[in-house]
Amino acid sequence: MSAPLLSVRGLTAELGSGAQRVTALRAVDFDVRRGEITAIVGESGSGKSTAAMALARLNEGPQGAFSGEVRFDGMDVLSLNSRALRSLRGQGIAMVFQDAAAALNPCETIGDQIAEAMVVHKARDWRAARAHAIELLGEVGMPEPARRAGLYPHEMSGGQRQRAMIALGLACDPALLIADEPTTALDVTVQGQILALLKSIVARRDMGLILITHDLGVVAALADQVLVMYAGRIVEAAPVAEFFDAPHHPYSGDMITAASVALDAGGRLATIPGRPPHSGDVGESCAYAPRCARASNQCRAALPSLEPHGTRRRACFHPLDDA
Amino acid sequence: MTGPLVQIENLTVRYPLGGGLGARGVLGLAPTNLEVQRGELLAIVGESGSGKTTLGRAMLRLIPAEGAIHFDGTEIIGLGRRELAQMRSRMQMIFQDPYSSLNPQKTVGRTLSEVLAHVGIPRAERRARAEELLSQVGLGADAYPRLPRAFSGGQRQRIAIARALATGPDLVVADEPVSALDVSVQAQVVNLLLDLKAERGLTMVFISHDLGLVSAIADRIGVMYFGRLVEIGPAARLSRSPAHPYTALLNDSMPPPSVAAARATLEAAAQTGAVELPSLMDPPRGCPFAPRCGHASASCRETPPALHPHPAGGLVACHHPLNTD
Amino acid sequence: MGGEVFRRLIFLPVTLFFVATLVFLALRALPGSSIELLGSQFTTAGLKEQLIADLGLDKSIWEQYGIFLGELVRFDLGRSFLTGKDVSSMVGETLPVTIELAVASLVVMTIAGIGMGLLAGAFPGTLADGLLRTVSVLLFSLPWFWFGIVLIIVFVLWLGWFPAFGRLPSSVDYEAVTNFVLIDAIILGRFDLVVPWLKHVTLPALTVGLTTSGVLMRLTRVGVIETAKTDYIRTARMKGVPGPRVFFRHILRNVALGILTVIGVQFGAMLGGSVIAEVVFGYPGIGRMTVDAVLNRDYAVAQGGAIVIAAFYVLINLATDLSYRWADPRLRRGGR
Amino acid sequence: MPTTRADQHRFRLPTLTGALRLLPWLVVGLLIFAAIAAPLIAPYDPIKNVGSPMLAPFSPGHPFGTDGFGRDQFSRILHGLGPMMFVSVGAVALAVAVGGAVGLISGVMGGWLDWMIMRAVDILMSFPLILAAILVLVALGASTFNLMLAVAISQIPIFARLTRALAAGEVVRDYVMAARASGFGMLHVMVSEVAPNILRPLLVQATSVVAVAALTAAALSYLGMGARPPEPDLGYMVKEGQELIFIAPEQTILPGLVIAIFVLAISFCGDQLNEREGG
Repeated sequence: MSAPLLSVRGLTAELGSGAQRVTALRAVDFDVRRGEITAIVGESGSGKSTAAMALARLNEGPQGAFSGEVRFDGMDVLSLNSRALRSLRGQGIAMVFQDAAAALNPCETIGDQIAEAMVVHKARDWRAARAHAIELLGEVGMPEPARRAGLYPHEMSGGQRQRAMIALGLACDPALLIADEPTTALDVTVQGQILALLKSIVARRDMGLILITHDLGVVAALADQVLVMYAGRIVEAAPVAEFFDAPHHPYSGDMITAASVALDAGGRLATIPGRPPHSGDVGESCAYAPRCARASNQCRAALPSLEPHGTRRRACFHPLDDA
Repeated sequence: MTGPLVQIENLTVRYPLGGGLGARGVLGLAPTNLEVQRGELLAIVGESGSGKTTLGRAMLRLIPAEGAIHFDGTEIIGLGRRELAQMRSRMQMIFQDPYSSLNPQKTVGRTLSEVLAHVGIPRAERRARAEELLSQVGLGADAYPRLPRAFSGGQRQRIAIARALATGPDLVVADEPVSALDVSVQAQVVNLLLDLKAERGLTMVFISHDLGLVSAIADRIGVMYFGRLVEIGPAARLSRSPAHPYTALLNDSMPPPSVAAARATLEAAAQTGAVELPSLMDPPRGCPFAPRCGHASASCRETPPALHPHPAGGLVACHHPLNTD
Repeated sequence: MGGEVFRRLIFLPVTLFFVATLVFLALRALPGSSIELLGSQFTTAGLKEQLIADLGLDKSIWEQYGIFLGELVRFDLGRSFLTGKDVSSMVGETLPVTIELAVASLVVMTIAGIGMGLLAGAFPGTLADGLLRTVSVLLFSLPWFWFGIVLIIVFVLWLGWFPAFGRLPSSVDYEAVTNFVLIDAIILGRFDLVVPWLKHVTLPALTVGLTTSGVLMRLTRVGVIETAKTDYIRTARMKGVPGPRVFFRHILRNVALGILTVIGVQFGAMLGGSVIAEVVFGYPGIGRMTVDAVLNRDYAVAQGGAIVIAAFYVLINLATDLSYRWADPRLRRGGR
Repeated sequence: MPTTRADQHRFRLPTLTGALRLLPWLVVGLLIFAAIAAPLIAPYDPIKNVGSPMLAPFSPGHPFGTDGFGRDQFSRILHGLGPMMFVSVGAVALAVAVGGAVGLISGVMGGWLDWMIMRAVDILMSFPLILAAILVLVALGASTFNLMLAVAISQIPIFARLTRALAAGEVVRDYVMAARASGFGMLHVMVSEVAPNILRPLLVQATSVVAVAALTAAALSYLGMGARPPEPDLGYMVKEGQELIFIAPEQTILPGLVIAIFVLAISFCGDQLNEREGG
């Protein structure tokens, strides 16, 4: 097997300042290969978005510090200087944000926003860059791309804006695309179209895709690998078919049950008791223990580590395959 | 008394365009007829801009509307302010965003006791009643003196439910009550609503964008598109054999959490083009769904279909309904 | 957008009508007839009666109002009863003087305000930011008239760099054409007027411009900081756009829209500020003319001055609004 | 490289660090105390010639010297503080009360009433502030009380617009809809739901506007539209002193400096409140 495109080892993130400083991400390990879709799934505060932003060091600064290692295409991302980091952003790693309405500049046409990336990185002149922007808009399935390149974001529908956002990400042929909840803000009938688009792009361009989502349906439709995050850690990592067939971590199992939305014999939906912890809100024990039906004293006293088990990894003292 | 609890006739909402006086209006809700039966859970499903929230608010006369609404036999659109205030206690609403639906300056106790006072509960009993309501929605009496900001989204939604129940309503309209909540908390709040509905014999209108969720919990489902009710019928029938092509599209759009089924959904979605909602400013003459519809004929583009009975039950507004055999 | 412009233009005469009415009523309500105030100046009783008749003060207030409106519609602002001069021509002489001063003040305000705001906004939380913010509060808090006087004491009395009074030295003979010195200098080829005019306008313009720059500075600073936090700036950084380019191309362009509005609003406010500066520096503008007329109970002049100032103010606000609509693509094309 | 710093949220250095933040509050407190206690602590009658020479220099007997009429300048400044505060604080209080009520009604009721009120406000705001105040003073006659009224009237439309914007922002929130769904009337919505939620930002804004009001009032006094001489009035004292700048510049500098210090202190106080409100 080829070397992974992206390799993350022991990634830890501290966010906030002063008394509010929390560890939002703890010792996260994973790999992403070309042509492969990796889904990071979790609830709010699980650290999934923090992890995505950390890969491009977008949340770095006085309010955010990282440790560990992120290797992308042989580069040590966390120690790049600002010039190399700029070159990595856009050319190596691109990102599609959840709320395209806010993430696109309201005062610039779509075409120019896409073209700018090429002007900056590839020193193209504006005319050539704009022409290529129209091609990209066509590639992402934008109807009438030449006309729409001259529109402002507010003149488009939500689905079209998200397509434009994807075209923007593709402008400089990145090897890895990170999509942070790319369909959450969209209507269901549009969501499928955008997901199908992402899938076809990954196949056609042989890119890596990291998909951040809270929706297990989206994971099932798109992903090759699944990473489940809870309270800043990966609790289970598995190939997608095995994950849905037989989840090992009780949290994964509970989430899959809850997502299938069906009434039980008592006329009630399956639930997970309690609520997700705030990021950094956990100590040196299993963060899921307070909500877990299988929790023992061991779970409340010690932290299960993420151990390989066949084709997957899991962090649990009493995994579901243990019967 | 028998008959439906709510009977809506030609309920229509026009939103003013632009500011100022004498502005033109766009149709937020096309003339709609609908009955809500006593004790049922009727779900209204649609995407953003479908008019489902408008219908919910107009049904409770929270926004100006034309037409007629018979609530338990009393027509409420023509009701004066005082009589309407009397009726208000019998119909309540739960809102989508629990961060916006509770007054940030008022303690939970004050919010509840103001409502209790308004429906004539004597001062001496209010605190006990409020604490009883809190315990019914799964919160302790210690919630009473605290401000909304001390609570999580799920807890706030429980408080909002307690407020809605405080007036002792017959009808509760819940507008996307769980979509602002974390996935693992959503089911908890839905279960609470189902329990309270059963205990109190409530009639409930549950507005949602999630056909999968309401298929599981509702008795009947109404599907809205572009300000119009396009299909309504028993929940099981709608999810198994939808009659309106849009209902079918909604059904096929949500990838279920199983790999094979989700991939099939994605295949289907890849086939549909990037077509969007028609413009409110310039509504189409015929069926608003025709531009996206695989079954559309010339007549669909000319004449808007009216709701008519479907052989498998319910009503559908389509010239070429599915699953008629 | 076309409809909105149309609505604003329709609204313009209505506003001006109300403004004129309010001015009329305010001046009629003042205690004591203006004639009494001037009592001692009339030597014969006949002259006084004639003047009252001339001014129409013997008529009922409704009649006076009707005459006033009728004349206003014909752009006839009446005559000063102190000097007998036509008010329209007085306005023609003084309004350009005030506009000149306001434009000069605007230049000072814009350079100082935006300069400080960008600097502070680019480095928020630093010592420079703290100092600039303090300076902006300081400038904002100075009483304009007093700041003007202090400038006179320092630059005129102590340093002797600038003249203290008027718009041009009395020794210069100047036959006005447009009454705008710079325009006349070009038309008449009188470039010798430029330097003396600049010397005279500097202190009043600094007085008005610096005291108003504080507000602009703060809004520019906040605009820069808030814009830097937006998602689309994060997108620009994720595109790999270099820092300076993010600042100048993305942040500034979006902040510029807000700044434009503030400058427009402040330009209107400057007309008010000019009133004070004109009094302090003995500058022959419309503001001083109006204030003097009010103090002397010279109805027609006070009325004319107030209406013209208000009309000018309304027009500037309209122009600001329209240019904002034109500059912001969200409003220009298919806004909501 | 400006942006890298601008877009990363640096630790904020406060404008005035630590104890320095207390300074504006102390200054305001001191000035209020001096204004109230003026009759007790002022060494001389502010209106009468005290038998000293005109334009006497600073001395222990006359800390700020005497003015062109031989009156004790220190006593005149002390006695001028009260009217300045009465005018600026009174004007803002009045403007908040009237403008706030109008804006609240406009923002909550909406519809044609809102449209009418806001067009009226537009018209009132189409005067330059100072011109509006001058007209009011012309109509009412010059006095300290009328000065306060004039400044208040010029600020009413501003507060009406601000309150309306705040109220309109709250009215669309679901808790207002929830109150109406519970059967509460518009009066309850205005007083019990909306008002408490807009009070804080309104009062914070009002604090800053006291500074504007003080400046406007001082400018009007300077133009001779405030208190009638010989009553001590800081703005008019600057005017009187201006005529003496060639021989005694301190006559105009001192009273103006006192106005500036008051406004500056109020502005810094308002600034701190604003910062806290903004989070």
